[in-house]
Amino acid sequence: MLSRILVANRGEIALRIIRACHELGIETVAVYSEADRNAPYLRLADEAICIGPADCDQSYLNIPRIISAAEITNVDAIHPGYGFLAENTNFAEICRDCGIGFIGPTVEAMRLLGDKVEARKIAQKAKVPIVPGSEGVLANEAEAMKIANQIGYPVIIKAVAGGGGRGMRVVHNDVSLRAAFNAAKTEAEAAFGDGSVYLEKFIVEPRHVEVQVIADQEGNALHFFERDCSIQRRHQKMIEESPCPVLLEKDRQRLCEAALRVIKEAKYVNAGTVEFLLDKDNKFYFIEVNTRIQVEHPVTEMVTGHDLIKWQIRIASGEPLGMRQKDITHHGVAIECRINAEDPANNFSPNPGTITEYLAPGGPGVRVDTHAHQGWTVSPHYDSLIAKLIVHQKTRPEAIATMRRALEEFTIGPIKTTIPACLAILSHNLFVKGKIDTGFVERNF
Amino acid sequence: MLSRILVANRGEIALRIIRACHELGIETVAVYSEADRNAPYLRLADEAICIGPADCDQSYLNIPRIISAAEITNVDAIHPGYGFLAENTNFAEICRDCGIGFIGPTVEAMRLLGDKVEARKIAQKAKVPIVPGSEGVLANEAEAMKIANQIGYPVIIKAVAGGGGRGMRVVHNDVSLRAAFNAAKTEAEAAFGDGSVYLEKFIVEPRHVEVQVIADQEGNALHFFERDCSIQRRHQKMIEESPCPVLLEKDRQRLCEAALRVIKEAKYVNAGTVEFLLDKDNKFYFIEVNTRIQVEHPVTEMVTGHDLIKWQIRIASGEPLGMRQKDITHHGVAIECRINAEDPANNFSPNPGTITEYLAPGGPGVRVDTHAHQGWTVSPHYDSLIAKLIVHQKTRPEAIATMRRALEEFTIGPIKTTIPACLAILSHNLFVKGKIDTGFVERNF
Amino acid sequence: MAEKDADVQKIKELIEIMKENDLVKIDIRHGEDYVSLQRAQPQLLGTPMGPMLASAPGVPVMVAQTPAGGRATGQGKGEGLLEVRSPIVGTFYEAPSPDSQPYVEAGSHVDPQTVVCIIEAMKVMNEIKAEVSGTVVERTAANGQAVEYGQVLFRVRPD
Amino acid sequence: MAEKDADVQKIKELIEIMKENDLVKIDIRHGEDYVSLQRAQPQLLGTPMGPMLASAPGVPVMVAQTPAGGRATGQGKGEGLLEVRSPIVGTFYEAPSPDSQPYVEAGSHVDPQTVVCIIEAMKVMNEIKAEVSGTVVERTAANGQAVEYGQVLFRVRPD
Repeated sequence: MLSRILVANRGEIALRIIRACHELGIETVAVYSEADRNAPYLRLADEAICIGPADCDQSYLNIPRIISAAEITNVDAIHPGYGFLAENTNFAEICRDCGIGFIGPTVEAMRLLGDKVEARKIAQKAKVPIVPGSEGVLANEAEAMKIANQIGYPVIIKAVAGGGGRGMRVVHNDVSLRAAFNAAKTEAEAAFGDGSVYLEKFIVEPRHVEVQVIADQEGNALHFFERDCSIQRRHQKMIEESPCPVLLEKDRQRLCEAALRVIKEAKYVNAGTVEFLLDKDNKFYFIEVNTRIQVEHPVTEMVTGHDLIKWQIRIASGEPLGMRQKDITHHGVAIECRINAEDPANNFSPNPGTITEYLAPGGPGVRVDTHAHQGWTVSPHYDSLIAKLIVHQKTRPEAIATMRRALEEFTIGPIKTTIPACLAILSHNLFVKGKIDTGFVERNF
Repeated sequence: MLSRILVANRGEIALRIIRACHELGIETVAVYSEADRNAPYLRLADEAICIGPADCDQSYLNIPRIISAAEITNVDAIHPGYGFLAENTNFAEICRDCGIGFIGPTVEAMRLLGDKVEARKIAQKAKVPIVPGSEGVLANEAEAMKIANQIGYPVIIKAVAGGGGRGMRVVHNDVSLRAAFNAAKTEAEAAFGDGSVYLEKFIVEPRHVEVQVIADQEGNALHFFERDCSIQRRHQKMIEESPCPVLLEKDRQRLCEAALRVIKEAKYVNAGTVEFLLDKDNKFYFIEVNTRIQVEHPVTEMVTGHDLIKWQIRIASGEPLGMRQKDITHHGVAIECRINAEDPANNFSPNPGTITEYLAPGGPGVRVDTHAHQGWTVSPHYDSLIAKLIVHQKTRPEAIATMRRALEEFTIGPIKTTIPACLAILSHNLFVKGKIDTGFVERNF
Repeated sequence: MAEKDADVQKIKELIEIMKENDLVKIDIRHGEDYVSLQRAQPQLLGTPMGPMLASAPGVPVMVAQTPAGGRATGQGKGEGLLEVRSPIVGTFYEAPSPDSQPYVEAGSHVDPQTVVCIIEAMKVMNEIKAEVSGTVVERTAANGQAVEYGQVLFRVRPD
Repeated sequence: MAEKDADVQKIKELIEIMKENDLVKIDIRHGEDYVSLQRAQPQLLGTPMGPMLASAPGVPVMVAQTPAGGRATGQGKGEGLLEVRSPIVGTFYEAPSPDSQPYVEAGSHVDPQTVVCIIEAMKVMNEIKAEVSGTVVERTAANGQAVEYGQVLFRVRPD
């Protein structure tokens, strides 16, 4: 087992990783920027080291500083959390070159799956349905139009290097395709320094369903069932749940097995998430693989009883999974709400500031993952996630009832948060019925 | 279902009941003394009503004021929580006479089981082993000595009306019996206004094991397995866990079935706890029945997945249990630490004051039941419990690891709490091995 | 000396004003003179519900937020009035029976032994005495209304 | 003298008033005279670890709690000294090689361009410049020691 790990992240996920290490008896080194100097979670690490000023580029995103911190503190490995350097192939490669373990997949798997066109090829090899579309980068507008007419409108244009909705365009006919093709290329070029775009059939009102997988270094891979993350606003997930409320058991089986085929085809190691779109007929289409732990991993932990961060560490330590697929079962329903420091009344713009009122919910069925507390200042330098509120109950109606009461209890002020927005969604008739898709929030709020 | 409930309690258990009602869609009325005026949990109730000054006798223990509050707020029923009026037969009777539901057992069952001599008779009728002893109140010293010699020393003298260790004496021979008999009578008279005492065989280094039961109004009774509450200091429980780590499955079965026989013999309704001593050979002896929900009920909730407060309310609403014993299963291990505002360095004397530093633990496997927060003032008027920290994991070693890290995270200051004492116990070799009994704390700390 | 005492006295007065009105900061400038006082930001305790909670659906509110003392009467807010507060929880009645005249009305003179109302609790009619002397200015509870412990029932202008 | 005592007395009184009333700030100006008192906001942030945590077994501690600025140097605590702080994370070396003389020692005069040490990060030897002028008073990092961002390396008395 690894004996000393550097946590190359901040906030709730840094605390989450420190907690897991603590329970496993592993020493931790926390790194922090000057903005996070007073964070109480730093006191829970065995060592905490300042790596730079508040600006991410000079701290949490600064590879030399993090590697140097790892070297001077003699750690075996680095856990990158999510965001920041978690999907940075270059960082993983430097870790390897410096003889420091990277708690995540191999450099090769990251590189392969980080390229969405390559990832689609992997899925096809694994006989996993993908959204029909161009078999790679579109050379020009003419090719785009030809393929769009083959697969039929509506189609969506996406950046190869993309994410977060940038470089995306949905088009419904030849005329709009012309304008959108160039606009998407320009946007992708500006956002990612890479103007390559591809094209897919646009699935109408799909659900976003993703499968959690873990693979060990011996080639064993197991899934931990799915999460439904359809409650999104501008491609940012707001609420996640497990299991997906509309999947029948046999569909769930097929979906999860498909995810495992992709993972095995990519020779993947450690925790990863295979993302799918689910259409109205419950047919699923592979989208991509996230090569890291995800924000919403706790819902999977609640329904399966497995600590995914501990599994990441065990796998990185060389331990085998040592169990079979049938040993992993799911019980009840878990829902997570992301509590962000954002003002829903002001178009969800970030709302940094000092929290002077803070009361967290508790009691049965409630889990809170947060680094926030009364007196904590939400910095404008980092993302606005301040807490994850997770509930677990026997049934979905009970989980919704518990989440509602927990949201109503949760008091954070004077900064504005997404608590009222989450409460409004949890109270919506269609959410209660499970009739949601990725457009639900934009259509109804 | 009941539609409006008055919560005749304060602090964490009042909040716990309000949470359960909220999830069930039941309105709540909170009552509070002037000392609790600013408690945030009052805002979670649909109505909150001041019933008197800080002094319990004029507020939480004042039956006319509570009944009057129930009448003017038009509630269907009163939930008494634990402590205060929860085991007050007179209060339950007045509720009945006023046509207000009492969420608890019948007056008859409370009266029967509240008398320890009667309770022993019930157990004997139910063929449940009791600690050998006098078959009722001891008439005089001579009778005490005769029985002590029959069953053999050591024996323990206890107050019939007793609790909390008052009026108890362990004696090892005729000489000490003489002194102890009168001392116990005098203490019992002073503490409870009733000098009746009885005598039992003193079990050496026993575990305190109790079985959670729930019975409905149709006579169905189910158990929810046992809790081991051997970690006590002066008969006050500090740490509880479920399951009992030394019970084999067949012993567990026998114990739980014995508890159900007592409950059925007493024609008991609603939630109750049957307490036993477990000797070194895993033989159990009935002690008494607690006719209320207990502080440590969350450990049972964690391992069984059942919300016991919701069951209390359903049963009081006239609903049947509607399930079978085999439908109730237990998974993993749960441990609860009681966090009291006490100074372990100063003989655990209460340590009231304002909490200016407060950081609660969170993350996987952690549940916190508390009404405390940064800025909360622990009043000298009430008991010193400020939080219950509960963990749930697959195995006992994992549960201990999670509890340790959660205790280490839990920051409450500047008042002194039992956190360091709990941490010391959790780190003790014998606790880790499960080799504990009710004398463990006094012997080792 | 005198100046110093004056300062301290003035500051004490200002603090009273701050407390009564829940101010966190006062700045006063008189030509060259300047006084600034700042109190700790109010903690959560005692603050009204945050706007988030208030706007959330299904969130309950408290009844009767009126601050309560014991049975003791006290100064009304800056008006020099005394308060008669409920010593128990129950239902307020202004008169001994529905057909009777109210015990007291605005303008009635009361002394400490004057019965001012009845509060019914558990079917018992409890006569409540004024415990102060003066002239009733207003009744602050409605006939038949539920009142909590410490709730103000009457305001009385002292003799 | 007497005036000073009166001041001290007044300040003590003001502090009492602040404590009693939970004030965090008082500013008073009387013409030329000016008094400003400020108490810490009672906050969790920045408070040292609670005694409970400190006494609990297995609880970790932070290394290098020294507050860090950027590369900028600043005033030493009340001593009028400037600080040379580490602009990166790495290993501190006082000399270019084990056999060499240290770049600077107590008493050395430095100007902004003077190299004062090397910090090794990822096998790269980074020469660190003083960025201030003055005389080195002390070195606060040990040769071969790991230093974090913003850690004070030298204190310098300005010219």
